[in-house]
Amino acid sequence: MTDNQHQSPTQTDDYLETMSKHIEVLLHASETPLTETVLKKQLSLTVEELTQALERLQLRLASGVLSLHKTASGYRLQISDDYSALIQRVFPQRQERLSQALLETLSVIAYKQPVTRSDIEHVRGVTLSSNILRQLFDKGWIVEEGYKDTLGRPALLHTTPQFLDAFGLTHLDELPPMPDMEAIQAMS
Amino acid sequence: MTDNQHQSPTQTDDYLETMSKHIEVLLHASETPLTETVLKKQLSLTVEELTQALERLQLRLASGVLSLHKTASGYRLQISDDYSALIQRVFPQRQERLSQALLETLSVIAYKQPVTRSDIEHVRGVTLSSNILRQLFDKGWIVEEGYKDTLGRPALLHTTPQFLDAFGLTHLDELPPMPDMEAIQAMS
Amino acid sequence: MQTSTTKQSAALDKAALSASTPDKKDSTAISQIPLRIYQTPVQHLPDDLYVPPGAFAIWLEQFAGPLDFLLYLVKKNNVDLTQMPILPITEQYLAYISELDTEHFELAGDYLLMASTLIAIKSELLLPTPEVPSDERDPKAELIERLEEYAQIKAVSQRLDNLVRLERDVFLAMVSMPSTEVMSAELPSYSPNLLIDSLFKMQLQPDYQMHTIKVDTVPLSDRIASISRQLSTDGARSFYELLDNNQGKIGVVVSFVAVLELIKRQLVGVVNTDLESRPNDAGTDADKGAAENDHIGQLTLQWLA
Repeated sequence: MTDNQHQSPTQTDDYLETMSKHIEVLLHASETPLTETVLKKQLSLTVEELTQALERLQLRLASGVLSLHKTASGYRLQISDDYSALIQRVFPQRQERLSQALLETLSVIAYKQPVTRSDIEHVRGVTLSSNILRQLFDKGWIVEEGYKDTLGRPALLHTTPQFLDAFGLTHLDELPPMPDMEAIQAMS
Repeated sequence: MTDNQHQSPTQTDDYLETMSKHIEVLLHASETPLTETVLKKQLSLTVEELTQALERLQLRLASGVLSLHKTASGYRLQISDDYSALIQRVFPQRQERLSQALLETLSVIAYKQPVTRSDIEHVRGVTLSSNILRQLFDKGWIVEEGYKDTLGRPALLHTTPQFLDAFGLTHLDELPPMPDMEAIQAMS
Repeated sequence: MQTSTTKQSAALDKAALSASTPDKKDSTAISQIPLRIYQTPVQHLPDDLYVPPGAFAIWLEQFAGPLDFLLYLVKKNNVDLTQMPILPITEQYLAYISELDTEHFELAGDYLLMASTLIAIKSELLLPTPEVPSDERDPKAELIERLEEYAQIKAVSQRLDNLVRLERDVFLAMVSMPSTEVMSAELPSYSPNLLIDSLFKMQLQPDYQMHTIKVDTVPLSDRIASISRQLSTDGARSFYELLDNNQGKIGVVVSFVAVLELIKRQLVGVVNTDLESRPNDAGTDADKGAAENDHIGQLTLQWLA
């Protein structure tokens, strides 16, 4: 069951069980997902031990209602999908709708990053409302990083790992493909 | 095991297990503790069923790191107290920084107790903000005890055993020696 | 396609919309049905979209902007985007925009800008075109390009919205921390020196007229307070002993400024030490050389107050 040569199997067993509980505690207590590096460092685990402890955690969670989820910025605990309908029924206020204007702005940033505010205005043909940008900043989905080397040195906008986390992506490559023009013609 | 007369024991068993999971989901998804009334209503449970489902939930949680906690405003899930040391170690930023104004006020009370509010104002040379006193009372570091026998009989402030705990002291004698403040003031 | 239809039907009175959809071949048939829009009986519907007075701005708000609105017009005319007949579309666009009243300036700006673009393209098309210099962009082609780019972004934003999203489709598990009594028992305690330091700071407000270090990672007032506390308790210390190893280089600089400030206020004095009296100075010549370059570190400071 274990390939650790220094400890008896039961000792390792107990140890891994404890570590899997410590991981569970840290994931619950943390406000952000935790990376493997952080978990290994904080709990003094080897790669092998971490993998095994995470497996045990997953196994233990399976009897309950939570699931271990690996996102762009690390591991997090979330309520299993099976119960989403129940949550949506009882807590309708937790179901957040995003406006078309916000989604379009976010899409321009996500697909064309880095972009300036005026890039977004050009693509959408509308003055960018500061309200929409503020919402995106508040959610931590976008950041300003660097400047475009043009007149006024406007700030460049990028998406963040939290954006990927929120949309269940681990990498920007996983964004839905941009439809080509024929597909758009067919749609309209 | 069950006293429900309409359903076979195994059916009831499954039903209660499902309900205990639904309770777990709602507690994980709710921003506030949930009362028995809300749980019964949202999951269409009888008092008897709710009690049994909560028992099952408690049993299932025992193998993990969470515990079912009944507070004045209802049930909530919280990380078991056993793990508080781990959380404090990994997320030490939970210790807050104390403001200079708060520390000065606290020092005056600690070194010159018992003092009145106006004593503090006299030493610090500024009006005492009620917000700072409120914070010190909230932390349980100071109490009002007795009155000064002067005009208006103002209340006297003292430090508490919690104050000593928070600063790692066992007795007021262990406070670092007070410098000669008047000498310093005279020179600078 | 589905979403844009629902969007418009939500914005418009249903009857008005059904009359406006291009696939409705016979709009006169509708006028047989008794219709009421905003309590007003409607006798006959115009050929084009019917817009109740004042509702136009509200209806327009359902579009994400003039490009979105243009896309709608292209679709309504049932034409290929790349073959967009600029003249009729411009006419329709302007007809709608003329409904925009001054009450909706904030909405109007972007739409009027597009209107001017359309008019510019239209007049260019109507005028007999001389030889167009090859380096000049064709404004119609540019507009179609923008429309295409916008259509792509619109489509992709809907795909993005279809992804499984946190806090809409899946939910984070929330739990409470262990009980506060237990948690606070685990808190590392505050240092009692904080109290004394606060009293020093209260008396020794740094003179902010002198140069202060911009990066306040090590606040000067903190250093002045803790150096005063150490010297007043111990009498004398070397500059080295007054440093806090955790504060790094900036800590050394701020400590030095703090000492200067305390010397200026005559709270601290420098004990005159010569080479002979220095402790641990019996080393090699190399050691001696290093030590001689390090007078400041070896300076002994004394509390005078």
